[in-house]
Amino acid sequence: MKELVFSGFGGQGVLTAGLVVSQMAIDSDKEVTWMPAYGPTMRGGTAHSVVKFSDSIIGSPNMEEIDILVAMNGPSVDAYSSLVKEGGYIIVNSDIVPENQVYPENVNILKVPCITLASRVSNPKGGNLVAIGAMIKKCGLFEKDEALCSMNRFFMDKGKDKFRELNTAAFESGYSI
Amino acid sequence: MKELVFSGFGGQGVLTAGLVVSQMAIDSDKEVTWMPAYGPTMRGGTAHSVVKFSDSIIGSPNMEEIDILVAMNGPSVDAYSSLVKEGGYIIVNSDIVPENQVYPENVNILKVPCITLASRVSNPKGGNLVAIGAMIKKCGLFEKDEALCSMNRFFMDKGKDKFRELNTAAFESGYSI
Amino acid sequence: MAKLKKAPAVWGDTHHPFCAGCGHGIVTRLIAEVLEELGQLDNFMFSLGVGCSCNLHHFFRGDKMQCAHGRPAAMATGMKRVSPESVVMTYQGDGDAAVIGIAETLNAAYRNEKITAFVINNALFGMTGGQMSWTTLPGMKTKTSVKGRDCSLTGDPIKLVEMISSQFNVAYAARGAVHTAKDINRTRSYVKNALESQIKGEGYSIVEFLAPCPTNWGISPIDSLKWVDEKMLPFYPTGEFKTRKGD
Amino acid sequence: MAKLKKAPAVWGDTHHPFCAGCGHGIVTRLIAEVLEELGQLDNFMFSLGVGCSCNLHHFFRGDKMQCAHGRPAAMATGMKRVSPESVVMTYQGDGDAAVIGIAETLNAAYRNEKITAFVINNALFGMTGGQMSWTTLPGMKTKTSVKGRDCSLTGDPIKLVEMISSQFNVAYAARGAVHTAKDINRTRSYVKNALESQIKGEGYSIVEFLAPCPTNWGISPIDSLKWVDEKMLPFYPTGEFKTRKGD
Amino acid sequence: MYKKMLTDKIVHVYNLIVACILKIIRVLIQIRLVFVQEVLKGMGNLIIDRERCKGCRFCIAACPKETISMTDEFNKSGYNFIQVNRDSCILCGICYTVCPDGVFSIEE
Amino acid sequence: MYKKMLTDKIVHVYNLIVACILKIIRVLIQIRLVFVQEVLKGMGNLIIDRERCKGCRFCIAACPKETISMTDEFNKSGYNFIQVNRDSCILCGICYTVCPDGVFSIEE
Amino acid sequence: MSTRKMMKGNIAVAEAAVRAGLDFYGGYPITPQTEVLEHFSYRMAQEGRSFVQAENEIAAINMVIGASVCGRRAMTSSSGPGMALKQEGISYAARYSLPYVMLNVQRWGTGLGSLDTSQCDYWRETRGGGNGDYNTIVLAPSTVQELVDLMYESFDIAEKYRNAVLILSEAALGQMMEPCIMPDYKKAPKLPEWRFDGTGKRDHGFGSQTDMTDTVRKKREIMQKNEQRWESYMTDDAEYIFVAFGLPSRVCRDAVGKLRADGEKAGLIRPVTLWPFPVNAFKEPGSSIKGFISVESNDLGQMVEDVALTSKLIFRDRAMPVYSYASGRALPSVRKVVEHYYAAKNGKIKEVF
Amino acid sequence: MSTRKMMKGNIAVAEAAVRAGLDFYGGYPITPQTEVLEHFSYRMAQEGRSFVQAENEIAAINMVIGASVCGRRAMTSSSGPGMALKQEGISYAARYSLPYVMLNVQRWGTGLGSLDTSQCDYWRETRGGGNGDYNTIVLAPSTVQELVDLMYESFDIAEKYRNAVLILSEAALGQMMEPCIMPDYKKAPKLPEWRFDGTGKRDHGFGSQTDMTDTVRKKREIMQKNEQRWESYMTDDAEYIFVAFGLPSRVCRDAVGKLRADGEKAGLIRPVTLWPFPVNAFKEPGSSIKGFISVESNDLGQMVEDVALTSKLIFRDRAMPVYSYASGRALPSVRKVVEHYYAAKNGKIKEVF
Ligand SMILES: Cc1ncc(C[n+]2csc(CCOP(=O)(O)OP(=O)(O)O)c2C)c(N)n1
Ligand SMILES: Cc1ncc(C[n+]2csc(CCOP(=O)(O)OP(=O)(O)O)c2C)c(N)n1
Ligand code: SF4
Ligand code: SF4
Ligand code: SF4
Ligand code: SF4
Ligand code: SF4
Ligand code: SF4
Ligand SMILES: [Mg+2]
Ligand SMILES: [Mg+2]
Repeated sequence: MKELVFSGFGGQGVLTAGLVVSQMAIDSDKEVTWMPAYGPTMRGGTAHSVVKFSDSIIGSPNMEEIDILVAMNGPSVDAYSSLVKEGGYIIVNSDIVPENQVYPENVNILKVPCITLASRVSNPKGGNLVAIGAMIKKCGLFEKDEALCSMNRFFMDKGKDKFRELNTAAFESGYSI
Repeated sequence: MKELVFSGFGGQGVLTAGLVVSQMAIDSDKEVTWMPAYGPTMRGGTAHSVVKFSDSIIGSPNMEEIDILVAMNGPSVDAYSSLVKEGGYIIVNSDIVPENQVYPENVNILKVPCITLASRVSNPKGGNLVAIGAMIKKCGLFEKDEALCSMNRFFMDKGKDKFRELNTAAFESGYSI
Repeated sequence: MAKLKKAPAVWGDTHHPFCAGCGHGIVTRLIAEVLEELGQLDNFMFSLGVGCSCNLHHFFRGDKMQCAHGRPAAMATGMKRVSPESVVMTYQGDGDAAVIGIAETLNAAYRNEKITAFVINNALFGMTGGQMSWTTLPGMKTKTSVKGRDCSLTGDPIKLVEMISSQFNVAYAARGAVHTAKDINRTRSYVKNALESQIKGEGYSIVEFLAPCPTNWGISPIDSLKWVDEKMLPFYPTGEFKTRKGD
Repeated sequence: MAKLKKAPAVWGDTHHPFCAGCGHGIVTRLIAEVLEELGQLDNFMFSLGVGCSCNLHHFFRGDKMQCAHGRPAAMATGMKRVSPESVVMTYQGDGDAAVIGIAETLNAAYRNEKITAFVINNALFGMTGGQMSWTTLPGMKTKTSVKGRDCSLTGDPIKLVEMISSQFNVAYAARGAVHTAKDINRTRSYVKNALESQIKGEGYSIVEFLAPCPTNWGISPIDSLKWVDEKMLPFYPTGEFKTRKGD
Repeated sequence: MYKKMLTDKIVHVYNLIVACILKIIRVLIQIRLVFVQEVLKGMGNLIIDRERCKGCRFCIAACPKETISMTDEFNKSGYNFIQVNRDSCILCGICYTVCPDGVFSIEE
Repeated sequence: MYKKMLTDKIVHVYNLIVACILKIIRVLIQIRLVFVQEVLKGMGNLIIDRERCKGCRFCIAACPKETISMTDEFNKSGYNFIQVNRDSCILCGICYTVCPDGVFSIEE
Repeated sequence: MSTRKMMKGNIAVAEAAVRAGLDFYGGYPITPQTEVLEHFSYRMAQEGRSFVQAENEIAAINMVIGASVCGRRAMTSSSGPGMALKQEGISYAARYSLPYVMLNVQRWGTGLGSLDTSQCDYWRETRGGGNGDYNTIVLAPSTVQELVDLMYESFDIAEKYRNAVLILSEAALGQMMEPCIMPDYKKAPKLPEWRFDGTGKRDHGFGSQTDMTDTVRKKREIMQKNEQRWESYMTDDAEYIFVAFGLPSRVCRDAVGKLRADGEKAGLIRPVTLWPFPVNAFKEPGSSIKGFISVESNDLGQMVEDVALTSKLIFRDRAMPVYSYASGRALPSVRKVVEHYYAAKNGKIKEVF
Repeated sequence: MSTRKMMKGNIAVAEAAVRAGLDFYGGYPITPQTEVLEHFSYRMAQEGRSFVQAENEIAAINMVIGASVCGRRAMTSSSGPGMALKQEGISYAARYSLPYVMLNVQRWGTGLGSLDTSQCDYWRETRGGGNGDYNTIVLAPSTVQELVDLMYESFDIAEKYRNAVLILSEAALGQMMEPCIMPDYKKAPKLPEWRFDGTGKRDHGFGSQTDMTDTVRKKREIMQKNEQRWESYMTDDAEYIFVAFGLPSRVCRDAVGKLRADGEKAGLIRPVTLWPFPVNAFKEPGSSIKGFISVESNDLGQMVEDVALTSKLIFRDRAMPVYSYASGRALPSVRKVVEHYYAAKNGKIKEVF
């Protein structure tokens, strides 16, 4: 079983990121659970989603012991890094998370300038996909091609196929870090 | 403990009769419980009240085993006479209860033409008090003077002292049956 | 020999249990007559309020559901939405429709729900023994306004039909009285117009009835007719407040 | 140097959490200013509706009680009856006051209860994410009217202030907008008149505010001002509908 | 629900019995009705069901011919009921209209 | 209820501590306010609290002198905030009136 | 004895509330509770206090909340369906730890129900029909005098714990009359520190939501510890003990008398608090005890679950059979109760727990 | 596997109701249930069925009653305070034995509460918050697929017994997404004989009030006999068995896995029906059983009472300790559940019953 957490400000696409990865898992015939943080409508604040996938039935849908934390801002690192397993990963959006951010020991840190990279491929809102690309490269989980394919299928199902190239570019730029 | 039931049509004063006797009991320093039949407003139908009094604490306020049933109409006899104890009493308003009414055995029946007697003393609505008078005479329970005094106090407390003489006359005519 | 006028057949074999002189008697007869006239005797449903209205269970044949106090308009909505071909009516007291049920009553009118509301206004809570209702007249004595209703404390009585006809886009709204033969006949036409309006699919219709309640008013039936005439009518004018004629 | 104009002190140290461009910001400021002007900063209580109104807990100093959805008028009644010297206000959304709470809102008006109701009308249920309210404009898209509100199914929107001022003997009723400086200033005077009317003991007062909700309208704050002007104002006219001036 | 739990057979028999009982009750009631109805002879076919009367006197007040009056008898429900002087009745039907209890019927 | 369960003594000490903490917090907030407020120099004493700004642009649209514009900076809550060109400001206060977030203050 | 007066339960309990210093009453008529509201409708005015005949039961409970948060003694009353409508408000009041009093004059039945006397709201009142976790103190009087006494004390209890107190009356208890002594007017208590007074400067003690889990747990513990009330009758050497409250407990008392006269070792525990359930009462009987019989006037047997839970808690070494006699739509009769005793004793009925 | 699609619990359950043949939906928005209503708002129109956004929750349940009495499949949904408002209507529907379905997407807290996931309405839904004696069948799904499956079946169950069925969901279950397979549209069932059709000629089977006592007793008996559902996990040789439903049951499942890996004999009973409570599940474990631990995400521990009552019923020869772990305003974590296991085993926490 793998436990992934995507966390950041509202608007950084952390819920979508979780869903994209869920699609990869479901396409690999795995059991999946995606759990968002939810609340009243108002804008702002932080958000996160938890994704678990496994070959067998999934118990707790809760954050328990994180394999991979994708932290799109500093408060996310503060809040959840202590839950990351020894040997687990933290993918950090280094455009926003300050240099002096403190991390737990025995955990792999991967700093990715998500916004910069996304902007470079003309997809300034694609920082979440950059992070996913980097995560797939670094942590395995899924074959690159399959992952890309699932990602694009996800957006296609949402009627957003027209962004396919931009999204692919964002993913690739993360993957090639 | 004594258990008395006053029963008849709505308007025959069976609730009041129960309260008058309750007053007698309370004036003799007894424990008393008065339980009415109650329901929605609409007119008509039958009514009854159960009075229990005792020197000690009163358990069930319900009709259980009746010592004295005052039945102002036929349906009341039908409904409750089977609950009257052996050796108990049924005071019957013979103006309304038909001659061929059936009664249980081993029970004392006293037929009182309540309305006739009450009308005779110019108190046509006083049939209930006639019945009480007859009951006190026949069954004892309270001294006549005390009973009368309690009855009059009861109506006085209700602001109906002006009917004292009429009420007394009704009681007396029942008592002297 | 055919009977020209007779107690309606849907009244059933058991005689209704309303008090002597109660306005509910006339109102239920009018509804029964009109249902028959419109050929709907096999095609109606009642959503019954709590109050003396509950008595319909005892004598009025047909599909009748006892609703929670004040909510008949909501229940009727559920009935009508799944039975659009049936005539769906509420039958409720003033307390039921205009006090505890004011939200549901107004909201059915607001949605212009295709139901007919019959509201029997006896200016108090009858079944519970005569407490003040929002329709109780100024100065009127009830069990909870023993010195007479003091509107400076309780507010002024509300006028349901006026409120509904002026604030909502409903199909039909009228108020009738049932204390004289003339009023009864006129009120019968309101009942008919209301039900026809529903059958035509125009929308929400309501008829309020000024109905005597001698028992809780504490007067004789005959005096209760006078009371309707002298006290209620000046305060609660009768007539049609809203129709779709010419719409 | 004295500050002539500044964020009101009762707003407290924590900044309010309303969205960018939300009308609640202006409304709460106006209320705060008027309370200060009337010397009531130490003498008021809020009965808060459920909706974005709940946010007052986070920044508006003073006695505030969270009421059940729709019932603030009832809770305020309890407060006022035992605290007749205090200024008692409800603060509620249109959904709270005019949908689920219509009974309690109208009944406080009916009793002419000496409270002031502030109703923030953003034409939908804001806090729950933008469902249709009874104030949603015809044709307007919401989460439960995705093709635009079809009034033939849902009924026409209701006009709370018109209903209250025409049907009940209340002291004061007005509707104001907060999308231009001029409207804001005029609306401020309504708030003042309403609260003064309560302080004078005249009875029930209500002010409805047409307030932008850019978040749920799905447009930019600036566009939301235009929307108020072009869509809401024609449907919901502003002004004073009832005063006791000259009474 | 409970019916469903019975076999269809039982349901059928049950329904038959119920139908029978209902029919018998109706006949009995019919007999009672005839019994209590005073068919007014002569020109007028005004029928009154005294068992329904609750003595409210609305008809007495409304009759244009002052044809109706109170008896001093009581019906089974304990109410004083009315009587009609058939000689002066014009069959106008007003009594039917104002009676809350469906006491009157008019035949042709 | 809980307080009543403590002795009066404890309540007193507790209250004192709470009061102290509140005071300290207020002072800290005061310092922050001064820090973030740009006191506009010159003739106009228009003060803006950029930390409150949510970037709705109402003030920009309303200012009769077109004196207000957006910066491209973000405040701590993540909002783009505004700036004022003090030269053209006439201190009319309209920005104060239309701002939903109490960003503006005007001093004399 | 001169002040003993026959009083109807509903009137007596309302008058007791007036004497206890009730400041605000909000309610809506419903039989068999209506006399309570009617009494307040003129008595509160006489005393210069507030009475509102509310538009519905929901408004009534919310008015009571408004008055209570201002530190005033406030109450509402109703029956069956009317109490159902108050559940949301009760939950809100619990969130803010508001003290106030409710009176439920129970009537029998689901839906509209009937006017028959009943104890069919036991589950709802003891378990909470509102959303979330909270406890209401439930007091169950069995005589008119006890109605008066418990009502008179109820506000003090409510204020002590900042908790709702519900007096669980019954249709017949509200309608019957018994002699009772009406207490004097209570001295008005000091207004509580935490109240709303318009200044916004008081600590209302509402706590944050985060505290609530702890708060309700602590409140439960302390109320369970302090407030258990009951009356035991001939339990010392009893083999079978009836557990009954309110009017059925009086029937059971008579039944115990009858059974003892027949040489049977019957006893009675009468819970006065239904919540907290008087667990301690079950520690009193001697080792002779062979089983408990819960006697209730409702359809399904509701309190029997608390009797069973308590038996499980107290009797650890052996299975303690718990029987149920639910009398349905009427009070049980002495005869029937006695029958159930023998049926339990002779294995004619099976224990339900 | 091609039809597996990630779906949000709230959407999935609503769509399942549409597929099950829902004719009428009446409801009022409330988070975290709103997506359910939103889904119906356009889907019901697409299918030519009826949807009403009601003025309040009371109207909603009464609309549902109106549709149900006409023999149509009808449902409503809500959360915390909204469900509180429906209690009177639920009691009325019980009086007339109407079949219909409710969905409560539970949120934590008394009063307004919060949007946090919770199981704090257990008592109310299993004991009834309306007046009088009645039972509601309560189904507790733990995955999105099970939400779908139970909703799909619920109308059949409701109609079989002419009884209300309540699906007790949780905020997090409504908000989370899992792959699920959506069933086909159900063939429209025959309209029931007892329905209102305007003729007034059908026997509605409402029974008289006098029958009700018997009716609710019989219904209880038969539903208890037929409808107990549960899932057992490693209970055969277990010494301590968690009892948990909904999402906490999934946490406990993980905990059992962890504990078994450590050589501990842990097990899990997951009630799927909360009413009738799956008493039979407790007959399965072997004689190794030493105690039950009820794990719930609420403040006071509510289901633990049913666990205790059931233990008392099943284990007659010895005291069977029942422990409670109520996780408050959040789901329990696997770590905490494991801790409670050891605490119970090692006597660090006391049994509550
Ligand atoms: C929720 C609820 N509250 C209160 C009652 C008690 N109740 C029954 S009828 C009634 C008033 C009826 O008045 P109205 O609707 O005017 O009918 P009427 O009897 O006057 O015809 C009341 C308050 C109830 N049954 N349910
Ligand atoms: C009894 C109940 N039903 C539903 C809700 C959910 N709810 C919370 S706020 C709200 C609507 C708010 O709309 P409105 O009053 O217009 O306020 P806004 O957020 O738009 O300012 C709803 C339906 C609730 N909290 N309680
Ligand atoms: S109480 Fe009034 S309304 Fe009810 S039946 Fe009697 S007269 Fe009619
Ligand atoms: S959702 Fe709308 S009403 Fe609520 S705070 Fe945001 S803009 Fe304001
Ligand atoms: S029909 Fe006319 S005339 Fe004859 S009794 Fe009736 S009202 Fe009088
Ligand atoms: S109107 Fe009808 S009920 Fe009244 S007295 Fe005449 S016949 Fe009898
Ligand atoms: S005070 Fe007037 S001129 Fe100056 S910035 Fe504000 S709106 Fe513009
Ligand atoms: S109006 Fe206020 S919040 Fe909006 S942009 Fe201007 S200063 Fe910022
Ligand atoms: Mg009425
Ligand atoms: Mg709104």
